[in-house]
Amino acid sequence: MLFDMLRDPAVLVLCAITLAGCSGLPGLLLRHGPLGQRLASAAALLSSLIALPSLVYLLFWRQTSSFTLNWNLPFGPCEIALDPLSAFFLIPIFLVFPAGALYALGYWPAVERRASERSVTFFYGLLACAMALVVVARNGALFLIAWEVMAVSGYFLLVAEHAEEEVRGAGTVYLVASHLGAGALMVLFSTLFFSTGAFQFPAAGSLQVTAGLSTLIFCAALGGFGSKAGLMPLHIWLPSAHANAPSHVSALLSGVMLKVGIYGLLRVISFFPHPPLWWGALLTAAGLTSALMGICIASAQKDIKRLLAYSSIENLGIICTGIGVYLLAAASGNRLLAYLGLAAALFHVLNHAIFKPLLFFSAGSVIHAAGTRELDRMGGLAKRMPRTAFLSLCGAVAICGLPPFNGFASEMLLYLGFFSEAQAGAPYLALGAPVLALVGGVAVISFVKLYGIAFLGAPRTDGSARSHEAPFSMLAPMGLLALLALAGGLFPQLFLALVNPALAALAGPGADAVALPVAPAWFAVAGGSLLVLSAALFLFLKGRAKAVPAGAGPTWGCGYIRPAASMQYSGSSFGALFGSLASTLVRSRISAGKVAGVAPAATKLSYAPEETVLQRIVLPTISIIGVGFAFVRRLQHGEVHVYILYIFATLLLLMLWVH
Amino acid sequence: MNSLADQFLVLCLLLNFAVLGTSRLNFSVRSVALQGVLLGVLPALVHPFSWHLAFIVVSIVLVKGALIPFLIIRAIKRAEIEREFQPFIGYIPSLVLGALFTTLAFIFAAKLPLAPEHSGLLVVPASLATLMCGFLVLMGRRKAISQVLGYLLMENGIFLFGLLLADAMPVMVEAGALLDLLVGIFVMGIVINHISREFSSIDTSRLSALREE
Amino acid sequence: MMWALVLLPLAGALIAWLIPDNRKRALVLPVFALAQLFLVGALLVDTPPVSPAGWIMLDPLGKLALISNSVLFAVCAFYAVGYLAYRRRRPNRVLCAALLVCLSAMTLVTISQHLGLLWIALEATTLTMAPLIYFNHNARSIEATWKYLLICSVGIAIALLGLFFLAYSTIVAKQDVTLLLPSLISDAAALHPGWRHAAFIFLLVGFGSKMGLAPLHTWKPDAYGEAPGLVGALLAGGLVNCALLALLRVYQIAVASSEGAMFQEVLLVMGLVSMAFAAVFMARQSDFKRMLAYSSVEHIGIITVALGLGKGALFAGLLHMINNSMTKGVLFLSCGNIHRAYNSKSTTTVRGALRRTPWSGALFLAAFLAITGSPPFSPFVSEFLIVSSAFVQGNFWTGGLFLVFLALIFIGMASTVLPVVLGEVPTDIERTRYRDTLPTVLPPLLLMGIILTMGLWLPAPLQQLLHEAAGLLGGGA
Amino acid sequence: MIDTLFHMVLVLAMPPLLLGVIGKTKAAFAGRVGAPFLQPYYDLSRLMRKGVVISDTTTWIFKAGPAVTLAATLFAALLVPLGKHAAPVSFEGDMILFAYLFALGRFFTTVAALDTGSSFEGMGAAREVTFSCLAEPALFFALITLTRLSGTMSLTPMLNHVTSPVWVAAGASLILLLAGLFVVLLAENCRIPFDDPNTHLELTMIHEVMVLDHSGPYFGCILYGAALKLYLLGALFVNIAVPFASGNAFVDWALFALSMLVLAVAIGVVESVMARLRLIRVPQLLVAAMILTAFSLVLVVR
Repeated sequence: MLFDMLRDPAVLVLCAITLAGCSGLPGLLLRHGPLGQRLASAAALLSSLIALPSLVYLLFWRQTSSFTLNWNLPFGPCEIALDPLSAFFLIPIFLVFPAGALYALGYWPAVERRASERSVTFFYGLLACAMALVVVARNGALFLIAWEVMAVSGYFLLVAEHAEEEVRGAGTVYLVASHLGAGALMVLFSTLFFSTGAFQFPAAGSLQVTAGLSTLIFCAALGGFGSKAGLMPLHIWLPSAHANAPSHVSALLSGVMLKVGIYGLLRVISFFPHPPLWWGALLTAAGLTSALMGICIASAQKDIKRLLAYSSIENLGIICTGIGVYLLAAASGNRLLAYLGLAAALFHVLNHAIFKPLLFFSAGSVIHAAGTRELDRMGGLAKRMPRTAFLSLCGAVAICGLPPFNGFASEMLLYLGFFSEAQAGAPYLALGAPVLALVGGVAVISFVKLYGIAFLGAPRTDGSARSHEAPFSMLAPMGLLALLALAGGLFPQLFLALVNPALAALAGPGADAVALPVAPAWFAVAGGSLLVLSAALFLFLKGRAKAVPAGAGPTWGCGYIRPAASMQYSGSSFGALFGSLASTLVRSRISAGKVAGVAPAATKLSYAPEETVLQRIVLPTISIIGVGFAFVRRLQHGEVHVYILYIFATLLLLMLWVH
Repeated sequence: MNSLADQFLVLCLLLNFAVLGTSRLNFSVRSVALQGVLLGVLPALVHPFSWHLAFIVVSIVLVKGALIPFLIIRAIKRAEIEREFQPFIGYIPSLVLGALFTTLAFIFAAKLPLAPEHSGLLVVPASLATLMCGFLVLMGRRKAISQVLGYLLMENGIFLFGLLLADAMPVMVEAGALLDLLVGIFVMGIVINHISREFSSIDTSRLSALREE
Repeated sequence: MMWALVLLPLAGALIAWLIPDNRKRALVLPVFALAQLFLVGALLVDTPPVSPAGWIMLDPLGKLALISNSVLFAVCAFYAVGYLAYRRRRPNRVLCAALLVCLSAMTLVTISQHLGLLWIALEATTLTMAPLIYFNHNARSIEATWKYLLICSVGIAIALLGLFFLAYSTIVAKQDVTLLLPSLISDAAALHPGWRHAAFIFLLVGFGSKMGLAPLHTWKPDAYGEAPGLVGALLAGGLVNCALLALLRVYQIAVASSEGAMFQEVLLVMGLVSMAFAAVFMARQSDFKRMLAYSSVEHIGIITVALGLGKGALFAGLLHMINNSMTKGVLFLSCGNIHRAYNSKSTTTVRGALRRTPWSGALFLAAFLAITGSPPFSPFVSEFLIVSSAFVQGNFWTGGLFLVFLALIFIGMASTVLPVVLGEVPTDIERTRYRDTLPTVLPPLLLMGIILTMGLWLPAPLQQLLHEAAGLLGGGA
Repeated sequence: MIDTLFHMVLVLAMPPLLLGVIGKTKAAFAGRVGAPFLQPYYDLSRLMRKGVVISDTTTWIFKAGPAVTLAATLFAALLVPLGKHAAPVSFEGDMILFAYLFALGRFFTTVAALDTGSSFEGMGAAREVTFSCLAEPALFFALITLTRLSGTMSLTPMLNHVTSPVWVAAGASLILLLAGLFVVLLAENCRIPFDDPNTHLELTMIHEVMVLDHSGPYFGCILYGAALKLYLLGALFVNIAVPFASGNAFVDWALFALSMLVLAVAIGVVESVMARLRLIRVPQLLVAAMILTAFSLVLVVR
């Protein structure tokens, strides 16, 4: 009986989810030593070993299994189901979760981080479990519970180092934002309840409601899921949260949790038989805006993790654009475009879940080694940590969408969508292509900056000069992810095989039976020959260099006699040129000391990119509201006779109202 | 008989104004006490005699007319205050507002029908007016003692209404009213003692440390 | 049996009063609280029928309030032992006795079916709370006590007048004068509308000021802020429920009078206004105990909104009544510990509670999340049910406003609680003796366990009870 | 097959010649004799034999930079048709790969520049990435216009589609497009007015300053790659600008080679008559190019 059940892959997946949730429990009980953390990592690996094959099996055979859990909360039956869409979104979870757990062994070791390790390990497992539950839940209340557990675990992970003011601030903003998002979701599920009479999710394409209601549902979903996915301008919590969390947590937050927002959006859209055209237009516009703004702001960052966080906004923008394109195409009956848009979005979901954790891991290793998050204080790390540097290079190239890595494959699909629309009657959608190209260009700026400033050149501080290579437990997950990134770029059909079932689940059966305009083999040809050609040239040049007389010396300083490491181009100066061009989008605060006199004293110039939406809009609004509130708060002035006046006035008013 | 009761009620209303219009605490206390005594006697006028009634009348007259005034005047003496200075609502405005509220009470009472056996009585308007004057004192005075007096006025108003129910209701409600009065005033008295010990004054405007900045 | 429920604590109070020793006296509290809790358990299993005169009966509504009051009191009683151990020099005779008298009065409120009796019991709770609030014997606490006493007395007096109106409306309707609940309910439709309306409003304002509906809540921040944490817990979790129960009785009559809609509308507005007030006052609150007081206003508002919505929301509102009691218990007890550890309740001094008092800090944080409606704690269940039933009734504005206020309150509360709990302990603060110990941490931990359990698994008997109680309020299962 | 052979030969052999022609043109304008046409070939062969000096600061990335960049450019060379012939590699969407291969090259060039730790090279790298990211949208607008005109998403059919009838039908649009592309061509290849490949005044340079530290074969590799890039973008330009096809393959090859030389002369003329722009004007010109190509799209769509 039990054995039979365990042969069902869906049951196995559920077991894996439970295992993930419990992974931190032994650590809570075992008070000291690294055993708890090791057990947790082992459990994470095991859960992923159970889950991933099962998920691939489920996707491959396009199976849907549903279960009804036994609960007695007054929200109707607690249904959970694993359809291809859920299975698809579970893959990133079970990919990044064990990778991060493994990484944590070296990055957040129990021995050194005694104060926070146990809670971090526990909530890390709980976060993965909650995210998985969100994805499989088919009951609005269960969904919300899992959603909030996810958000709160994220919070506790985020404030692991709460002794620091910045971490606390980031945590508060995150918590408030996710709570507001959950409020929007409450509206969403309540409205769904109003429409269907139950908390269970309606079957795909079965929700028939009036236009007003569907607008409300869509807007609530966009508010709730969009803020989780970090769409501009709902992204305010994201940069500081991802920057201040421990890096393996940032990897999970950025690589997976944001995708859960995308999942929610897709799930809600799937309820509607005919999503209106404007949803697609709105999502496309929002996606492109997020992508462009996100990457422009990223290029100005000087905190390595904040840069990665803004790049997450960019990538989520690209995903959202894909969804928007799909909706536009579905509303206008263009099957090829629908396929390309949705496939690009889903493919990019996978891709981003591969290279973003890779980059966060490498950022973690860098921070671990150099002891700072500021790019301008790093430099020269490639010499001291060559393996990390190599893997980070793979990540950086992949995230810029350059061949031969996976980012290129998914962006290619989106480009094809845009270009194919150029031939249609109203080719406005094709205008997305230049925007995407601009985004790609700025991404190159950002990641050349990140990689070049952090890893290359000479060390700018003692900390980065004393850095050391990361241990195997940190390198192994990175290596795996880099390999996957390359595989996705060379053989996109492998990833598309996972994408297609989910796509069919969303867009209806047969939607994936579209012939791709470009044969996937071309990716392998192009990428492969690129790799071979590069390697050949590299070896050739190396050979030539060996054959000719060679010398070594300091970098040519253009005649300057005493070059110093601090004279190198810094990250801030690298981004400043583009920043000056995009100054309307990217604001930064530059504070400089005075320079006066013949022999001016030493002074400092500091440069801080601003969180424009947060600091220019949200915080001022809150403080204006605060002033208004302070005005009302005078009502409670301590004079008891006036308090009695309130009672009397209430009595009179109510009497007048009633009569 | 009913006309006599009505005259008593009018007297009660006038006493309200006496309390509203004076700054001397002793006078206020006596006015409230007198009102209490009048109220105590009223049931005897409206309802036929019974031992139950007699008990109520006597106990009310004792409590409202003697015990409470005694307690309060003792508190006044101990705290050495005689007058209410700088009331929150001045005396003239208090009187005007009192008149306004009394009118309101009459208008309001006209909308509420009485049972046939009570028709023609001024009980409801008098009760509402006394209640509102009590509120007015509570809202307009700063001294804790004045506020207790305001509370007493309110209680008088409520008790006045209770008269309508005196023969119909079980003894419990009246006992409740009495209990409330007694215990309420008693506890307030204790607290006032503590206040005067703590602040060496019973000016409640000093009692405004607890507030939102 | 029923009378034993009331008399047992009274006996305890007497014993407590007679015991001369400060430390031994404190032990009376848990003993009698437990005994009373067992008695309650027994009565729940085997509920006696209505008393001969019809004054005393334990109906589902009463049961709910009784359960939450008794559980909360028992927890607080255990806490009191640990708490008083830290305050040996302060005489606790009055405190112990008054606590038990208060329990007795609260119990009487829950079992009385006669509105007059209920009113007297409620008045008794008001009065017995006064010395408890004054426990600290300083200028601030006397001020708080005075305000509490004056405002609640005025409120309760108004409620008395409301009761008189109700009784008189039966006279006008030419019926037997009575304040017995069953007969009022059965004859509600026949009562004279003018008097009935007036009665409802007076009762609402009267009980509302006791419950702390804005703008009648003005005593709350002062009293909650100055009372010991333990008393705060009882005020916010116990007394409020008693006043609420009184309001529920009125609600029963209002619904039966076929004019429930009007009353519900008033309740809805009052509830939303309370939430709005709480939202405004919780922003930038620098005193975390006062913040809890406003949180209490908020949750009373939430329950009132649920009552105003009626139908499906009633179940949720009643559930929220219990959830609120339990969560407020955790909040007040843990924040009392923090207060003791820092000897301050200002957020400028109190920082890093998670370091200084790890358990209390964690409990405070968890209870904050719970009270703001984060799963997997039980207030989420009730709050979400209320929101969804607002939407299901097509009352989108109410649902929307409700959520907006919740959001504002969350922001306000988070910006007060999080700095208190997280971060480093300031170095320049006064040293105190307080450290987290089992007696002061276990009671709130127990309550937290209840909240967590109920958030994941609502016991079937409780659901049954809630459904029955909601049925009494006109919201069929 | 023979076409592919021709393609390979032209692409591999001809690029340095363009540099020679440009140099000669400029010399002629300056009234000098100038270096021979084949001077770039001599330079390259000499560089391949020269010794290498490598900075201590650098890592393997410094050496990989030129290799990867050249590899990417070489693969891009397979995608562009030369004249009205088919490119050796052609598939739907290859123009996106084409653009992204250049981006890949840029990534590695700039990273290699940062590897030296020189502030000058960092400056050059920052300028390079910034300016080319502005040139990118212009290229894509042009590609969309061409896609719309030709109805295909592959470079070969797209460019071969541009024939005289198309010029007659959409001449205005194509002129705008060519103007935009020409700006892109100059910007991407760091010609005057964007950059001066001949000066070595570090503060005003873009591309040259990034490769200051490369020497010997590595530098040769970079020079060759730059010439190839110029050649490829030039081919793109010429394919649109010269919409004639005789039908005879050999004549067409000759026509193409000739047009490329003419283009080189044109570039030389531009370089001779114009001054280098101030750095802050560069983005404005690039945005102007973007607007030109965008207008060409508007004209086509209208």
